Amino acid sequence: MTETTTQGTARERPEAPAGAGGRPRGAARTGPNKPLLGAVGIVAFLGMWEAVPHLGLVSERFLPPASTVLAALAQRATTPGLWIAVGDTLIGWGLGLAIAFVAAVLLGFAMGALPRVRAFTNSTVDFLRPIPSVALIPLAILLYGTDLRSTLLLVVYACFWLIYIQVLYGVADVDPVAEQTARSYGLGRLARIRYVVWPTTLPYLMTGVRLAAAVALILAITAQLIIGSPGIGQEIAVAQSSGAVSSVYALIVATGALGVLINIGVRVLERRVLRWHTSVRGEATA
Amino acid sequence: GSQEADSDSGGLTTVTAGVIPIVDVAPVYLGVEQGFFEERGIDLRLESSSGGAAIVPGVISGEFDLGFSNIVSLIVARGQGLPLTTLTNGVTTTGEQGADMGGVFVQDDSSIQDAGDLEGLTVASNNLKNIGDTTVRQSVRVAGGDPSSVKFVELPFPDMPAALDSGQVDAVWAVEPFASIIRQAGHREIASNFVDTHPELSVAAYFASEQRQAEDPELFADVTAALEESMAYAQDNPDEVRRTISTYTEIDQGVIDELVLPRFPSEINRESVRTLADLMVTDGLVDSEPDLDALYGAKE
Amino acid sequence: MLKVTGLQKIYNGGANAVEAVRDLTFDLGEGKLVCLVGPSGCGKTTLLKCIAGLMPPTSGTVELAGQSVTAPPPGMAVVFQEYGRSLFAWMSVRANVELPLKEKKIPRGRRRELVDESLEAVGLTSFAHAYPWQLSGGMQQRVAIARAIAYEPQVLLMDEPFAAVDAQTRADLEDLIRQIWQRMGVTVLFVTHDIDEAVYLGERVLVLSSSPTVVQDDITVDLPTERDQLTTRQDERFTELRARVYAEIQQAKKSAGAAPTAAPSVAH
Amino acid sequence: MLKVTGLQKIYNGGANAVEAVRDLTFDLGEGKLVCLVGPSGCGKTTLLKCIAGLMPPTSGTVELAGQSVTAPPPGMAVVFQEYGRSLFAWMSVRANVELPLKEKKIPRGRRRELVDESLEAVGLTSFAHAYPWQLSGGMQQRVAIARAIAYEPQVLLMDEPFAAVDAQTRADLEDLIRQIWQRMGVTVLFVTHDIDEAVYLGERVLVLSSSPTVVQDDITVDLPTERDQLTTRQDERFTELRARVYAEIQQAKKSAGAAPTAAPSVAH
Amino acid sequence: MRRAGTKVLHLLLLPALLIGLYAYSSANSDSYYMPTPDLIAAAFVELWFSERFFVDVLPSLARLAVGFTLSAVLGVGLGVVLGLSTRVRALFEPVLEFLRAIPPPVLVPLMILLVGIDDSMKVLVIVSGCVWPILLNTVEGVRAVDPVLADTARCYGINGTTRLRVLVLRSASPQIMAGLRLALALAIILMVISEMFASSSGLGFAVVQFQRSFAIPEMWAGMVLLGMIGFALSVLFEFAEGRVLGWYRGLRAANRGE
Ligand SMILES: Nc1ncnc2c1ncn2[C@@H]1O[C@H](COP(=O)(O)OP(=O)(O)OP(=O)(O)O)[C@@H](O)[C@H]1O
Ligand SMILES: Nc1ncnc2c1ncn2[C@@H]1O[C@H](COP(=O)(O)OP(=O)(O)OP(=O)(O)O)[C@@H](O)[C@H]1O
Ligand SMILES: O=[N+]([O-])[O-]
Ligand SMILES: [Mg+2]
Ligand SMILES: [Mg+2]
Repeated sequence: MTETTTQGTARERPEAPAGAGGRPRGAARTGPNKPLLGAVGIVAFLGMWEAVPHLGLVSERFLPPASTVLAALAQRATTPGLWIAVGDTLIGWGLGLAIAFVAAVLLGFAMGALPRVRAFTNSTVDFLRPIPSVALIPLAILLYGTDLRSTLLLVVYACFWLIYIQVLYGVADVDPVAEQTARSYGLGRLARIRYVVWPTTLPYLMTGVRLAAAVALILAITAQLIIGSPGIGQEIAVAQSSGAVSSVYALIVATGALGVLINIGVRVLERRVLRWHTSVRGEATA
Repeated sequence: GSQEADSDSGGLTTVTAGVIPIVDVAPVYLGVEQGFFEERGIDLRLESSSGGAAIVPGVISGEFDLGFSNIVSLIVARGQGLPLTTLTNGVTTTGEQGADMGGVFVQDDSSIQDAGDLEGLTVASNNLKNIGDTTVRQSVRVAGGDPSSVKFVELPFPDMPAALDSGQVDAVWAVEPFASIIRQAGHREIASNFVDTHPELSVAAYFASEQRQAEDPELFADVTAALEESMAYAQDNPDEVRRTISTYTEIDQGVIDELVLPRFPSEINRESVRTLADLMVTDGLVDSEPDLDALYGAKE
Repeated sequence: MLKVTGLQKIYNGGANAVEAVRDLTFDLGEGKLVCLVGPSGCGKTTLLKCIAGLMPPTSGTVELAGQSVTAPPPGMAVVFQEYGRSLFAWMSVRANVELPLKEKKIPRGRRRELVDESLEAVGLTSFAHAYPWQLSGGMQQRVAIARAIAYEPQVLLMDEPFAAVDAQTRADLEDLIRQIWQRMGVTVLFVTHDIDEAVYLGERVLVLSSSPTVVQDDITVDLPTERDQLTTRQDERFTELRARVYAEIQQAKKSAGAAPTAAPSVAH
Repeated sequence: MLKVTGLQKIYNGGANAVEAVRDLTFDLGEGKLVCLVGPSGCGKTTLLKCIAGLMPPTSGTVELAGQSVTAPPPGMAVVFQEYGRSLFAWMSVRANVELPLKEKKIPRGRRRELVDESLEAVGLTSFAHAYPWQLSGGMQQRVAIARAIAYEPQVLLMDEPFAAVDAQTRADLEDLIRQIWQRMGVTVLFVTHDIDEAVYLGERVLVLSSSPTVVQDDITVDLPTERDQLTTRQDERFTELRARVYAEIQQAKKSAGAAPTAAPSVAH
Repeated sequence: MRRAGTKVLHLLLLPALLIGLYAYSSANSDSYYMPTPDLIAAAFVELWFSERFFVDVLPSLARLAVGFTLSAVLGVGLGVVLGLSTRVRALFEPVLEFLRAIPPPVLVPLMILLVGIDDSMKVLVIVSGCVWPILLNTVEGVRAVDPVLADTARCYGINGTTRLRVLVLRSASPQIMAGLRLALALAIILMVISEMFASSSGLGFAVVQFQRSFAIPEMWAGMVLLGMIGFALSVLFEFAEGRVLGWYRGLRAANRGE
């Protein structure tokens, strides 16, 4: 803690300490190492996982070592079944996330711009948010059966709130001086949303998207798990009810890997759209 | 949902069944393979689901034309006024003590010797207020114990081996393939709760909604006949059953070979269900005497 | 053109109220250039925001061209005292200057011209593609000025717009403002704390008292219209006016000092 | 006391680099008061941040009391140019001033005294309980100043600290700084764009060139130590020095203007 | 008086409309899964105005409280560490993203292995899901600390925990509060999910149990209670947020001349 506090300001980080030759060293040191560090983290994690069953902390029957699970995953990856399941899951994920995103952003900005209307919706929103998606499964089946729309209903319901709340907080974060500048230069409501409110909200929105991307994945899989529509979740359900422990973990690893890939995507996007923001520009060179 | 049974190009009528990917539904997989459904102009599509929570609303909404569920869930659903009736039996206990497709297991070195010793202890069951705890209570009762003192916790079957192994529960009620997995891990079976309840106990059944059946009685007659033929085939060809299981589950071959298969009579044993229903009343699963005739429908 | 009548503004920060402006009345003809000076915290920014229609006054009215101001009127440009925060961090310098022009639906070609000219005028041509946070304080302030002049407003409100630039640049920018004012006939209200600047720039200098604020004095600057950094500032009349404004401000501050209880309490 | 040697700073904003400061070398004895002037964007703030140990220079070194500066040295206070953003919005004025003293483990009683005195000195006693955002620009700047002087630093770095206050307040604050400097023997580096102020305040004035920056001139202010707003500014030597600094700055700007390609490109 | 009236209107108008709409459509539908509001209300009264409230609801709320608190501490703590250091973040982010993407239900077996089947497992399920919004928002909030302010703190020797307290946490607090608000609703959802495993009582257990035994009015009554708990907690949260972010709201309102 003390180490990071004495040297950790956003602005200072990218700058290189003076080398003897005066050449900036920082870029070379933090830049390419970032993915490497991430890989180190993953390897350490796998190492721990490998060790736990080998040390007998947990029986191998219930938590197979990482090597076994990865081997099972590699073996599965050679069959089309896994990829079809991944594809099915990603379709539910992507569609659900997209619908939730559009709905939440539109509504979030509308409510941000219309505080009077928003006052009427608060109680309902707070009431509806804690209703678990999983409890809606029978309703989803009743409405849409076991097809994609059921999964979508659950994904959208859970993700919508995440993004919506983030947008509301983001909209509230607009710097009044920036807002006043825009107003005094005659920027209309839409223009202010586009040029002032939207960029201010973006960091909040990006966090919302990162959160929702994982939740969408979770619910797509949970829905498949419980409803039985095709996808990774269904494969997990079959493996679970067969007592095929390595297969279950292999599928979990596949899920987690999807999560990691999705996050990489969002991070790349973030570096593009938020390059002006303190959180990103401080690390621009890194 | 397929409110109207669709006809596909081969002139077959598509029928959708909601099933759970477990040993119990092997007969329908076999029946499809053997062409028992196709012979009757039926293209049976099997959709796997996690359990009754998804299958029952699926059948109610017309998403599934028929489904598979344990008897107790069906009795409860019927008692709540859901218009469901049974088509055929699903699985029946082997009736052999110590060699049934499900049982109560304890750690090998446990001091528990029979179900009577479960008094005051914790037993895991996949669902509470369902067939598991009801029949296990009966085992306790039969062994002279006080069933009301047994504490049940809900635990999915796949988590039971680990929970038992680590001593987090005193006993588990598990069915195949977990029963075999638990046996292979060296744990001990202390009771066959289905057998204790009734040696001919009908554990699960195939069912459909009254409305669907009324709309298309001939189709359902054909479905029922095909189901019956499938069950008979499964009953006669246990090796075939074991072979099929590997096609729709991921159960380890070593476990498949050891599985205790249930019996597959196509007729529901009504006496056994009566017994079960009475136990449900005793244990407070239902408030009033279930109307079993309504569950069987007006077919006979 | 601009008519402020009986303007009062009380900030209602929670339970405690601060009367920033008590009673301001003045008017400003079309195409006039008036400088506003007054002690720190006397309410200059508050007044400007009320005039810009960004803040409703507690009582009193602001009229622009006969219309009561309740929202920012069209054709008005404002340079904010908080120049840094008034630039959009997510846009390049160029985009910051161009945005209001886009909103004004000025055709692309003309827009380009206006942006180039105004950036040139404030000496930031080579920084057009930088982000505001890559600029020094003075440079940021000049971006805000460039944005205002590119807008070609009828009314220009400037709140200490040269506070962050060096003396030489400041002189250049002063001349730039006078030149634009003369060429385009724009009405300018210019807040500054630099007395020389007020006298050099304005046709009139309004001196505000300490908070709660009233108009302490209204001084007409009877210097020739053609002004020049060297000769004007050496003019005797300039020195006289300068001294008068200085005395007024000291007066304004003293009266506040004499009655320290008049200082608003923002305790809570 | 303070020794800057061959300081160079290149900002690395993405692909394009901006050489803000090229090569600065100077030193500053203990207890000296030196003013730094230079054109807008020439790198004064950059230099200050390097001296404060907030930013590593690209090459060259900064030494304070014989120690190489790599992190903010203890006993140093800084008044930032972006005064508004350097105040903690979630703390009252009083808490803002008091916070560094708490960190310095100054006993409560003494702390109270220091805070009261410094708020009094900048004329903000009655706003002690207000939040910074309830203050005018000039008042916010004075809070930042109060925080620096309450801290009783050995080294005081100030970046255009009086940019937002009115002329009268400015004169008062100038005298305040000189008085503190004389009384406490603190070493002061003072950035300003007001040439009169630089000459009035400093013992020496360092003039920086346009970016990429070098030291353009180093002028010793040989005015008497006892200075006074009226008499000193009327002193002939004052006018001479003033003119010299002015000429230097114009020189600095001109050389930049003559070579516009020297202006760093921040494009990307 | 008038103000209170408006407040009540804000609070109740939309819910009343929605209930009316639901009443209308459920009365016109014979769907078994959509009982009329009066049935739900009757079930609600019968269920929760009984000792069940103490047996099922209170223990659930206790676990919820513990889970949420732990998530907050963990999320903010870890978030600060990750937010302050690019390198630590680079090291941990992939692993955290990996864990974040895994549905809590499939992690339960592992949790049972690691912590058993008692309350601590349920709390862990809650934490495993609701730590993320707090963590992510904290990281982003900390990353966005104003550099001028950070420099100011460094110059005045404000380090260590003081720096955390007065600079990092405070300036990240708007974003942290956004995370906490999301986590609050998630905690309720996860409470339900956690009680789907190794349970024999609890509000979540009850709702799932009703669902499985086709006691549909009771199931809806359980959901209504969940919603009410969510609403009540969010009112509490709003109050707490008002205190924590008082400066922030004032700051945002200030320049609007309020
Ligand atoms: N949001 C606010 N809440 C409460 N009081 C405020 C607020 N904004 C300004 N004030 C008070 O109003 C008074 C006038 O402020 P204003 O910013 O208009 O002064 P100013 O003349 O522009 O000063 P300066 O020259 O320092 O910029 C000050 O006393 C200030 O404390
Ligand atoms: N973060 C940054 N990224 C890139 N370039 C920067 C950054 N900060 C400053 N610069 C550049 O460095 C140069 C010097 O900036 P600096 O802020 O030091 O100037 P200054 O002398 O303080 O000017 P002013 O008097 O206007 O405050 C400018 O050209 C500026 O564009
Ligand atoms: O809504 N969820 O069930 O996560
Ligand atoms: Mg002001
Ligand atoms: Mg500067």
